[in-house]
Amino acid sequence: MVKVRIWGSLAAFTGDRTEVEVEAGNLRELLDGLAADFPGLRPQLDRGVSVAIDGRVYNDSWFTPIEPDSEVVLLSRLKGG
Amino acid sequence: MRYEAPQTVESAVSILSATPAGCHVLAGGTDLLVRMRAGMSEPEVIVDIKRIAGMHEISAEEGGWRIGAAVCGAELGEHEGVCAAWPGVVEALELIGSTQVQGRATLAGNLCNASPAADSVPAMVAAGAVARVAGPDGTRDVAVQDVPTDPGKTSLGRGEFVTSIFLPARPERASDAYLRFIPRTEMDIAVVGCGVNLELDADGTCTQARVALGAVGPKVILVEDAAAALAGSALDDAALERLAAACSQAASPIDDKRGTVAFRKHVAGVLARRAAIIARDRARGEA
Amino acid sequence: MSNIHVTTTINGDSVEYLCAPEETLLDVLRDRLGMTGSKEGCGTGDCGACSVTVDGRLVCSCLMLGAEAEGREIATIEGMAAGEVLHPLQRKFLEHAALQCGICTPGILVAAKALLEKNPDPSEEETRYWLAGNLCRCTGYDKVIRAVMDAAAEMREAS
Amino acid sequence: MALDKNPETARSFKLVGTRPLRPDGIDKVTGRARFGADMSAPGMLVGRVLRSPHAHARIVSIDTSRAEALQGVKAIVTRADFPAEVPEAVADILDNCMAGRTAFYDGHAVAAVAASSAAVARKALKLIEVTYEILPHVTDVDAAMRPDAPVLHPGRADESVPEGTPGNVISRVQYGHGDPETGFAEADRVVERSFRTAATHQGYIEPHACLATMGADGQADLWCCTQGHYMVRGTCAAILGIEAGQLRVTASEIGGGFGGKTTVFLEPVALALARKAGRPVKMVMSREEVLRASGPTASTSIDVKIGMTKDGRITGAAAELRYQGGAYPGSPVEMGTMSAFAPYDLKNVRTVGWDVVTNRPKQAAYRAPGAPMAAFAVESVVDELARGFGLDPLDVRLKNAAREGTRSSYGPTFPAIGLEATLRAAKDHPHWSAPLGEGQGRGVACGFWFNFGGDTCVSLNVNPDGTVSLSEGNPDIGGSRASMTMMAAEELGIPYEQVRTVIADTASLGQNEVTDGSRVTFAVGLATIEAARAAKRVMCERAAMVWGIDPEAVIWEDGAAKPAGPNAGKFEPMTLADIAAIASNTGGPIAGHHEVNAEGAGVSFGTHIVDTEIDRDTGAVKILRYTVFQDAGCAVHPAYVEGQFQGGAVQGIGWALNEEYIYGEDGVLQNPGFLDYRVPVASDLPMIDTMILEIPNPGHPYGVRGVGETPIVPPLAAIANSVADAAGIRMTDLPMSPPKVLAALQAGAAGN
Repeated sequence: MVKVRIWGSLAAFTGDRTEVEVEAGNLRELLDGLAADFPGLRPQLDRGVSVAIDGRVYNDSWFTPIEPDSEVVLLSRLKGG
Repeated sequence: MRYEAPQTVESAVSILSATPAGCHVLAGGTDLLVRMRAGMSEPEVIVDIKRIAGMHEISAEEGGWRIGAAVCGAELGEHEGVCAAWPGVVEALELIGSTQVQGRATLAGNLCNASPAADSVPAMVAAGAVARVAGPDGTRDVAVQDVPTDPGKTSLGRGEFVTSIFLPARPERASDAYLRFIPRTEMDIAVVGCGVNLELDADGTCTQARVALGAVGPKVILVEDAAAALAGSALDDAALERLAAACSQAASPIDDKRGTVAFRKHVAGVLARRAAIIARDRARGEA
Repeated sequence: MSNIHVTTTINGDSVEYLCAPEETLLDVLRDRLGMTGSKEGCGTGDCGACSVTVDGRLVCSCLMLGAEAEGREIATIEGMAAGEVLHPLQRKFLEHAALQCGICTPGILVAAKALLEKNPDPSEEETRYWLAGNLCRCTGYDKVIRAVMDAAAEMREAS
Repeated sequence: MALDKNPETARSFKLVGTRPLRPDGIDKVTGRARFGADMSAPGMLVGRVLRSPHAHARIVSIDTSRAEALQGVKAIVTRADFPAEVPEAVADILDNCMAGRTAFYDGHAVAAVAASSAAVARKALKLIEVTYEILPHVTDVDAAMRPDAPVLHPGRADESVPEGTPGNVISRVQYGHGDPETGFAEADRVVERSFRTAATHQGYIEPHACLATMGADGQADLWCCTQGHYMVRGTCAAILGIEAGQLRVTASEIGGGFGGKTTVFLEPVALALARKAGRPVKMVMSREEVLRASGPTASTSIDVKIGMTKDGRITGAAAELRYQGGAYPGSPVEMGTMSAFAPYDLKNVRTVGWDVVTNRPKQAAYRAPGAPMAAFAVESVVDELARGFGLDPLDVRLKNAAREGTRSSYGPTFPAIGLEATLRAAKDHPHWSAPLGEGQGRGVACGFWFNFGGDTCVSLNVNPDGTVSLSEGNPDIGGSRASMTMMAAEELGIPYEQVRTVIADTASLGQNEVTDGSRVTFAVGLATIEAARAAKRVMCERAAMVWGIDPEAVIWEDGAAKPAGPNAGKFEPMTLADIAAIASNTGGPIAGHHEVNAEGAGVSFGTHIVDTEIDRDTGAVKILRYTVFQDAGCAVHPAYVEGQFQGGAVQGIGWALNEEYIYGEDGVLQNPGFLDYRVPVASDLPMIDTMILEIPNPGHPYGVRGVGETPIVPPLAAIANSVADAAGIRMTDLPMSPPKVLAALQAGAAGN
């Protein structure tokens, strides 16, 4: 299981928890697992998120490996100028 | 649209008279072309007066200077005689726009554009400048302060245009200055403008003053109370304080995107005071 | 609305063109003569990207009618280098990295050249005020000013 | 995956870190470079847009018949000429490019015409009759959040918005950890303050421009100034209902973007006109159109509350951020919410952001979108607290600085970061200790920005004569061709002059992310290095063939293939040119390419010091001295890194002092020109000093971090803090234009 920190306003869809656990070995499994376990997150996941894994930010790379002890943080989709 | 570049005043007058409503005079063009582009002016005819003989000349006349309607800011700034006699008028024209705009913009054009914020107009009014106007009935001279009547409007009649500006002769110990406030250091329209013209006697007492404000009313304001505050004084702090108060009092600005009423009234006094000090120092030969 | 026939000199070459009365010199240069080095950033004389000289005087070509060019001498960015030899200002702009996107560069170079012809030894302040009508949004002007001052120094030494 | 576990930061570079001339330089100083408006095509028509004069109006009808009858008019398009249904991802973009039932802001496009000349096009626009039903409007963010405000898009709020929230709020976001209230209770002083920032525009000098052709066979070509021609291709194809592969987009030289050219405005309209007219159509915005109808950034209203102990420790921090992003959802409030407290190591922090729509043009990205406003608010309050305790504001920042291992305010734990280094460099710099004159003040502020990677393709071709051609897919907005050329030459070990880099069109390379997020030197650089490495592998194989040894026994060094060691055999090195010359004999042309989603970019921090002088009689603020300290990871071409620092700082100075969108009561923009939209001019400024710090980014083979955006983040607060120091007034409403400063001085509002 991977611990995932989510941002505060998403807690409304995870039973008020800002840290949830998901079975995932990579980014794709993480996003699929979140959507399956917390259907309320689905609209946000569909709109797009970024994910910080051990301090680095990933946007799309499904097969980015996630270790069980990785620090995983869900972030708003980053946009630049 | 038609473009005409007549070679004589008469021919310009006749073109202007023939199409009074839709005919625009082109001198430097720095306002006219901007208005045309914005769709605010759609002239039927443009009369370019720059090919008329004399329009580019600066000539000495009765101790003063006659400045042709097509003399641009850069040319005026290079003229030692005018710069020495009327530094305030020169600096006012030179403040308009960029170096590029200085290659085109003219005193006459700035006057006839009749913007309340025109930089050279308060300086010319303070200087007691006179515009020479050509028209179907010949030429006439009009005090500069009587040319603009309202934003965008002048007292010029059908077929008339300004052919030159006359700056009168200077006595000893006299000078002028112009200051404006803008948010940046360059490239803005005056939020407030102030021209001060002073004459001193041998012991430094101000014998005569003219103070004019721009951008704080529908047209340039010649502030009589401000002149009175200075006349007879040694241009000391008390006199300058009265001057500032008179200018703040006389200013009747509006709130707009460039400044508030309170700001403009206050700054009118600040600028008047600062311009008076510069004019005083120049008149004393200290600047 | 008939076109006006204009005979003028651009970068030393005699040029004839037809233009509509309301067309600006900038329109003529860009659209009729294919000289797109002069840029339109505003069309109102506020950005300087269209700077050219007319009879040696720096102007915004967007604030001048094409018809007014009759009999004048126009100089644009296209005439600044002598063949393959860059003007010292052009060279210094490259050496100092005084351009990022480069859209304002032609106008700034034309304006700077006019400055150095009038004042071969400008102070930083004089340079900044002379170029105040040339907006640059990329560089913060620092390297632009350094390049102009450096070119001025080199040109003084060479003369 | 891009992460390089072994950055070669220890290695000494030959080219990286030097300052060669940019390869596109001569074109740009001679006027030859072709920007968006500089291209023409045979039979080209002029396209112009008719725009709403109203802030909010229902479009009852559009009658184009009189305009169509005008001689020289070749096509007119309205929304009816676009597909009724488009993918959701581009629906708002289409509606912004061409209004549907409603015009949402002053300047919103409602029709467009293609005509034989500009004069005819202008006349035609006047003949198009639009009947509007004027609706109530709202342009201010706080007003738009009131329950009685006119609502732009009923029902658009997403699931994050609590029930009962006023209708213009589209989303809500919250970040943070710990409990700020607990933190405030531990503080010796808590400061709570509200801030407002005006909308500003990127102010690129080149207006949007494009030239479109489209045949009856569906094949289309588009030339345009953009930060991302692949984005243009995808967006236009989706909007027009054509296949992306049939649309080739070529990026012109680009005259500035700063985020503002990361979307489309004219491009789909030009294609639609070209399709209808059957002729090429060129469209160029006027400056007025750029300001009224492209994408400025958000205006904001922000509350900040911070608690501090008297020794300068921040105990709790909270902020509520309200950003209006114009007529469609998507203000950069999320980024503001994430970045607000990023420079600090905080136990208790919470930020809440609200995305609000108003009757203004839809915002586009602007350099570190969302961050400068948040930093303005936070850094002002930190300064006020430090000042109140008589503490050195740099010491306070050092005491609370985020560093490696800090749990960031937006969640992740920071890896190696350079904030502390910039703070120490600032403290040690002579600027910090230089004496100040009467009426002068000094301010400091920090700034943070994320950097991005994204899809990137680079192809590197070794030519028969030993030169190298490099193709990349990101418009060169500030000298990036120079840095790509440098990195390719560095990696290959050949002279800079031997490589030429071009920006390929959309048909010539795979997908490339937009030039944004400070990504190009990082991501395209990474792909360039990898492409060069791929080419080196091929060249080593070719040498091995010639020598008859194992490819593994060949190494690449100093621009040549060499035997790896004495056991590999004794052969004279084969240079790149040697190998290129016999490429046909050894298997064919040699190339390297790399395609990657370059994830894992590193964050970036900066600290700015600014001295100001206040004219107490007029409220004018003069910038006397300015120094930027920023971590660049590795400065490939230091001159262009400095240029990014300087340019960003000056954009921030403009934002702080004079730039603003001014709307009248009628909801119409009052200052759509460079006369009254006041960007800084040369005479407003001193030299902008810079100090580049290089704390390598472990995510890049050379250690590069993005540098472009961070420099616009600190100036707003740095200047406000400097003004506070100079005049004892706390300016909370940007811009700090002279009337506001004078009013604050007159109110004697020190500390209020």
